Amino acid sequence: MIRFVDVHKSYRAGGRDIPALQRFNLDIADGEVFGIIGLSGAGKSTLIRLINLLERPSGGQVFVDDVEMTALAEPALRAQRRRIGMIFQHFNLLASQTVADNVAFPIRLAGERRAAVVRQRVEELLARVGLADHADKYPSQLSGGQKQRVGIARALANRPSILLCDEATSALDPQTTASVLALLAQINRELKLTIVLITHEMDVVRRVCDRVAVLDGGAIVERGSVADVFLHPQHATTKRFVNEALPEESASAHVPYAQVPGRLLRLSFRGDATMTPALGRVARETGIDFNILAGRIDRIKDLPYGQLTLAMQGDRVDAALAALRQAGIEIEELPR
Amino acid sequence: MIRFVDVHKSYRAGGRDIPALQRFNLDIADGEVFGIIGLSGAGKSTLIRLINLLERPSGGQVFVDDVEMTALAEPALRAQRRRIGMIFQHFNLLASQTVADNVAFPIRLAGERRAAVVRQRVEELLARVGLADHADKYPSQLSGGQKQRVGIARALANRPSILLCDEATSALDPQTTASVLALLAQINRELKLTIVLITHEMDVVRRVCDRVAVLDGGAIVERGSVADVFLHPQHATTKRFVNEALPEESASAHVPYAQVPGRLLRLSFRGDATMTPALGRVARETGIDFNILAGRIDRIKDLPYGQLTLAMQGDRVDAALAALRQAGIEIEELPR
Amino acid sequence: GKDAQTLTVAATAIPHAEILKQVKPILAREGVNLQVKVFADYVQPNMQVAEKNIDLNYFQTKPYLDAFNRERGTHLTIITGVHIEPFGAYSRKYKSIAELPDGASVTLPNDPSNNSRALLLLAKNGLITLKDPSNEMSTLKDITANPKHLKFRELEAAMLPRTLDEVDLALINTNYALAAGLNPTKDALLIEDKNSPYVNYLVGRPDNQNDPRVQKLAKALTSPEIKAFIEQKYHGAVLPAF
Amino acid sequence: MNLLQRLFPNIDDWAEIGRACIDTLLMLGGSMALTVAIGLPLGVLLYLTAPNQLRPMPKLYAITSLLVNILRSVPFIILMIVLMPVTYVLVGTKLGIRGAIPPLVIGAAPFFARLVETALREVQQGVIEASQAMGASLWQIVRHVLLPEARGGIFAGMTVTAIALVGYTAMGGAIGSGGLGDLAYRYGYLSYKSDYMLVTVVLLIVLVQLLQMIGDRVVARFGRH
Amino acid sequence: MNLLQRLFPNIDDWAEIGRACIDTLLMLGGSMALTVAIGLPLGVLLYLTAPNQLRPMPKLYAITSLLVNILRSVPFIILMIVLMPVTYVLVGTKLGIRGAIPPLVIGAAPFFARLVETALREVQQGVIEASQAMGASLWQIVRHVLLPEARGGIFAGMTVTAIALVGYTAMGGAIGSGGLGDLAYRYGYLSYKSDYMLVTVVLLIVLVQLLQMIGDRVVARFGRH
Ligand SMILES: Nc1ncnc2c1ncn2[C@@H]1O[C@H](COP(=O)(O)OP(=O)(O)OP(=O)(O)O)[C@@H](O)[C@H]1O
Ligand SMILES: Nc1ncnc2c1ncn2[C@@H]1O[C@H](COP(=O)(O)OP(=O)(O)OP(=O)(O)O)[C@@H](O)[C@H]1O
Ligand SMILES: [Mg+2]
Ligand SMILES: [Mg+2]
Repeated sequence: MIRFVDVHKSYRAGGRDIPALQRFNLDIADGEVFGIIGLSGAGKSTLIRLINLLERPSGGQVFVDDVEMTALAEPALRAQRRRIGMIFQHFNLLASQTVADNVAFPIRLAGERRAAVVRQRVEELLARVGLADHADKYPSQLSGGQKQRVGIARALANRPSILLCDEATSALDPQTTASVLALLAQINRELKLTIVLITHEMDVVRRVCDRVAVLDGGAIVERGSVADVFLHPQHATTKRFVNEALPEESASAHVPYAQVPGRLLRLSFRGDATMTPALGRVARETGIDFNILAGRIDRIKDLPYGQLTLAMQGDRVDAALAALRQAGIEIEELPR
Repeated sequence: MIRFVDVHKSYRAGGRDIPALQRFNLDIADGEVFGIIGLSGAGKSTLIRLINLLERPSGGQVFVDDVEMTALAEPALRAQRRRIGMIFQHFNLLASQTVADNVAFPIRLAGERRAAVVRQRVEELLARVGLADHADKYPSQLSGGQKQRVGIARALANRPSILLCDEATSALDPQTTASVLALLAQINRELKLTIVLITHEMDVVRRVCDRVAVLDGGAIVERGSVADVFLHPQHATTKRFVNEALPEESASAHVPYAQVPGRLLRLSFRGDATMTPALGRVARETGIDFNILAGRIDRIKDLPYGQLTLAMQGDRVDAALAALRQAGIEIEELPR
Repeated sequence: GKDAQTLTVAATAIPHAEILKQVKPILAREGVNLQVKVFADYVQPNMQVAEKNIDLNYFQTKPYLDAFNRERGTHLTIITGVHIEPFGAYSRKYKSIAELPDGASVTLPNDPSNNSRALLLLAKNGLITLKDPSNEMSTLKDITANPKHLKFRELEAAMLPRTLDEVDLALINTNYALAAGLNPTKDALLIEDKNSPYVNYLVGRPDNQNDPRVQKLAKALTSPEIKAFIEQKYHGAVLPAF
Repeated sequence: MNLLQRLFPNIDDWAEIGRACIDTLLMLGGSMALTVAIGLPLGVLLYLTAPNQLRPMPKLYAITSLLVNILRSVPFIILMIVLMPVTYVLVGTKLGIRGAIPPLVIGAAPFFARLVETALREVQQGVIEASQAMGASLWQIVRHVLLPEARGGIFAGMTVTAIALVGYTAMGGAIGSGGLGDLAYRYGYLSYKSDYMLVTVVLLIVLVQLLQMIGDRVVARFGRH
Repeated sequence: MNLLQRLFPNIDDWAEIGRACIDTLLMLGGSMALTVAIGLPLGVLLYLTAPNQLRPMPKLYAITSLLVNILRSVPFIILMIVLMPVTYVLVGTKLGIRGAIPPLVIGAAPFFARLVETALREVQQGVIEASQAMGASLWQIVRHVLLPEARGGIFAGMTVTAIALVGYTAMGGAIGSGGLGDLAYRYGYLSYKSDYMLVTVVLLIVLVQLLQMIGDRVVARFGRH
């Protein structure tokens, strides 16, 4: 359980206090995968760094598992920090140590002295992130994604109960991203690991996050379950992000629909896949013609959802819409 | 025009030569946006760094605009390099200089002495990447995405005729990514800028690239126009990448379709949007039921395309499939 | 000297510079402006005079000057002897030289001329035997007999008084003994007598030794006023040699 | 003045101490400026020509490195003597403050050069690469990348060098160049006047502390952000 | 031997030169080990307690810094005298090689400490942060992050310090500690036997060049990758 109470944060630069995060409250539950999204410079890294007190808040309190982090003395803070793994945006690997030693570092820090134990754990972690062959290289000899994977292995080394990921997969190709996410999801399930995750990839949010917070200019402008936030965005920023995640919107913005005949409609559903059989059935029953202009049918974590933009033509369009609504589908008519 | 002739590259590490790129030939045309994708450690950064000779090939020749880079002496190489902008995976900003001075750096390098000219150009560039307010900060005071945008502004400062982007948008949120891509696309159109672009985001490839090469284990395993490669991937690696870009595949891998009745089919089309009206019409005419399980309808650059995975039920499914094939739709039956 | 009536003299701080200071007003009455440059070492004052950067110097003994002229091919000449600083052997542990035990530790200066001067003093008092007792450049290697098995250690001259609490005997130049608060007439177990060859000379060059200004200085330095000053100020630790 | 006299009975000439302060500052200022002027390019040369660096020139590097080490090997007093003819040619005298400056500079510049070399080696490979990619010439890389990026370390090296120079000036007495260190040596070491020594040493400490403060301030201001 | 005699007519005792070599090496070895043992922790202390660093302690920093600067301000010969009682207590003599080691160490350790401080300041903020996030204690950060990451700079500092120590040993003659520098000073400067001076200076150069080569090798081996 991570809890922010009335926290705010400013940086000092050029003699002035520049606010980076406005006063906010936030709870993150145990075993949850919590996503943070927002524009570049919105304050995401600042927020995540407040959790393990890499940044001290300018005001307010931060609790981790009911321990007030902001009130801890050094040794207690260190003990808390050992339970929190962190993957850094810029990797922050020790240049003087090999890959294996970088991963062994937190294990040794935690007091493990037995070389065999350390070696075995390191080998296991490197194998997990696909770097078994690179154990003896130095960071400067690695590609960007390889460095990031070393950072991931290092963060997991001590089996933390909380994992903070600052763009942990941004330097990774989709394949590797998928396998890292699968690994995180597995640890999350098996060990009730709490994950706080900053990402720019909406696919990552959709696939692994339970809840998400949207930051804008230092304020949390929206938060909630991923399905709620992604399917019913309230704030303008969220809408723009979600549009990216559901590309029909962005596509609809570009494609000249003017020449497509019929009424422009946006259909959306979530939960059990009831829309699409309904669509075929209603079309058959009412004799309408439809043309899917853009759309995506996929899942948010385990929840199926779909959004389709289509043009509908025929005498009984209204009847068809009524039937679709009956089947639980939301319909929005788009202006032409 | 960028041309690799019989180029290969090995790194020396721990006393051994470790091959990073196997012998290959490649041409990149003027004004083209050329994407490079591949797994982490596949050799993408190495390839792009061969173009401006930040890495010297272990063998073979590199030509830029019919000039053999590998044969140039220092001053001529410098002159060529001035025409090639580069955005680095790790930003590589001057820590001792402000944001404005970092961007001004290549302008001053190129011999521009007039302070007013430099200032105006810097202001314009910073405004373009949304950092006008941060001109006087130092890199250490910036967020990750802000640093990356400084790198982008710097690479564009001298109006290069070739731009090399090593994961230029990986630290950027989708919004900012979109605006940077729009900027690059605009310069590409207006000034015939050639762009070589490494990315892990398939959306980026789809949106801006003309052609793409797929790297795997140091070899170019596939290359061609984005539409060809994305819609008809040949190589196993490409297939896995493209699957990511067209998420129905990955979804189909997870979702238990066992309980969905009917035959499992994958329909795909490209070009003018003829599939979806056909689907409704055929369903009506043949009286079949269909259920879209996953799918995406979008565009690759300006080319509409779609892929749908659906379950089809009814007496006349075969007739329906024949009719759809007639309408130009490719159909693949998936094993249950 | 640049100015016709100025004489520049290089000197060691004590007592040479102090004596020259007394001479200054006397010379001023004669219309000669005396400038004293204080040096901390023994090589530069000679080099500077030889190269005519400085007119004269006043810090050395004849054996040292002879060795210097020989080794460096200079032609510096003595003008007049002024004083002797009798070289002495001091101890904090023993009241007389007879008490000195077998195997006693002895420190002596490490610069060649003072080194030799110390050995000559020891030889003269029968503590050691030297190959050639008249050689003014004797070294430890020239010792032929050392009945008391003295253990020698060579140090920089100025350091010697500071070692008295650690060693049995130290051979110390008088200027350093004085500076360290020792009284040569009372504290020394051995001391050179007035016939020592180590008189301190005013030294110049062949081209200026007959210069009237130089002669005036030589005369002033050996005047009764200075004799009185030396005797009164140094209580026998520095003796006039004229 | 009475109090001073009681506290420091041997010091009869405070003006002498004042002059020594000025002499020290003159020597320090003169030699420091030249040390930087010579040591900085020398350090850059060492950095650039070293193996695996920007302009590897093994022979030139070996020679420069040897030369630098020779000058650092020779004890300062010997250096002063050996250099006298050179000093005379350069400044027209072997004596006094002017005569002290050539040996000070020749003694300190190689030392500073090594510190510059060390500082330059700390500059990140990435930014050098970036400037190469922008078509920067070697001179531009030195001028606009290496020196600014390493300036924290270089300023720290200047502080260390300036303080080492203060130490060297103490030996300047051998050629009559005066200064605080010489005063401390002569009155404190040779003449056993501990009050002189105390005053001069305290003044030296104040000077060094000032240099350090200025150095720290400059490093903080211009060091890495 | 005949040739040697003709080339170096004044040198009648080669064994003396051999002994001086050994003396220099003994002094250098002894004082270097202790200089590192004292200077390294001192440098770490300076780094950690400086303002805006890991354990800012302005008072402790100011005092340590002052102390370090005092020891660096005092000319070495004066330091030797002032320290004599301390030396006596520490090693039982003020003379000879043993007596030289305390002043050498006390003179060089503060100097080395400053070089260590400078090297530590070059360690990237990010890796320090990463280790803090892993719950590393201050001691663990020093031991496992700061020192390994800065080791290139620290080894370079050791080389500079060792060479400076060789320079200091030349003044050891004052207390009869011998060594090559002292021989060069006494025979070369005081007695003008230039063949002695040449031989000893060449030996010093060889020694320094060896130190530099070892230092460079170590820096290349353990420096940043
Ligand atoms: N200096 C080097 N020394 C040794 N090996 C190196 C060096 N630089 C890169 N490599 C290796 O060469 C291979 C290709 O590296 P490269 O940086 O080109 O990969 P990449 O495709 O850019 O990967 P990423 O997407 O992770 O950035 C990797 O296995 C890497 O470990
Ligand atoms: N040390 C600092 N001094 C001054 N301003 C800072 C500092 N660190 C961050 N900032 C500013 O605070 C704001 C928030 O920064 P933060 O790093 O939290 O952004 P972010 O959301 O992580 O962005 P990105 O996605 O680009 O990494 C930015 O405007 C940044 O410039
Ligand atoms: Mg960030
Ligand atoms: Mg890469």
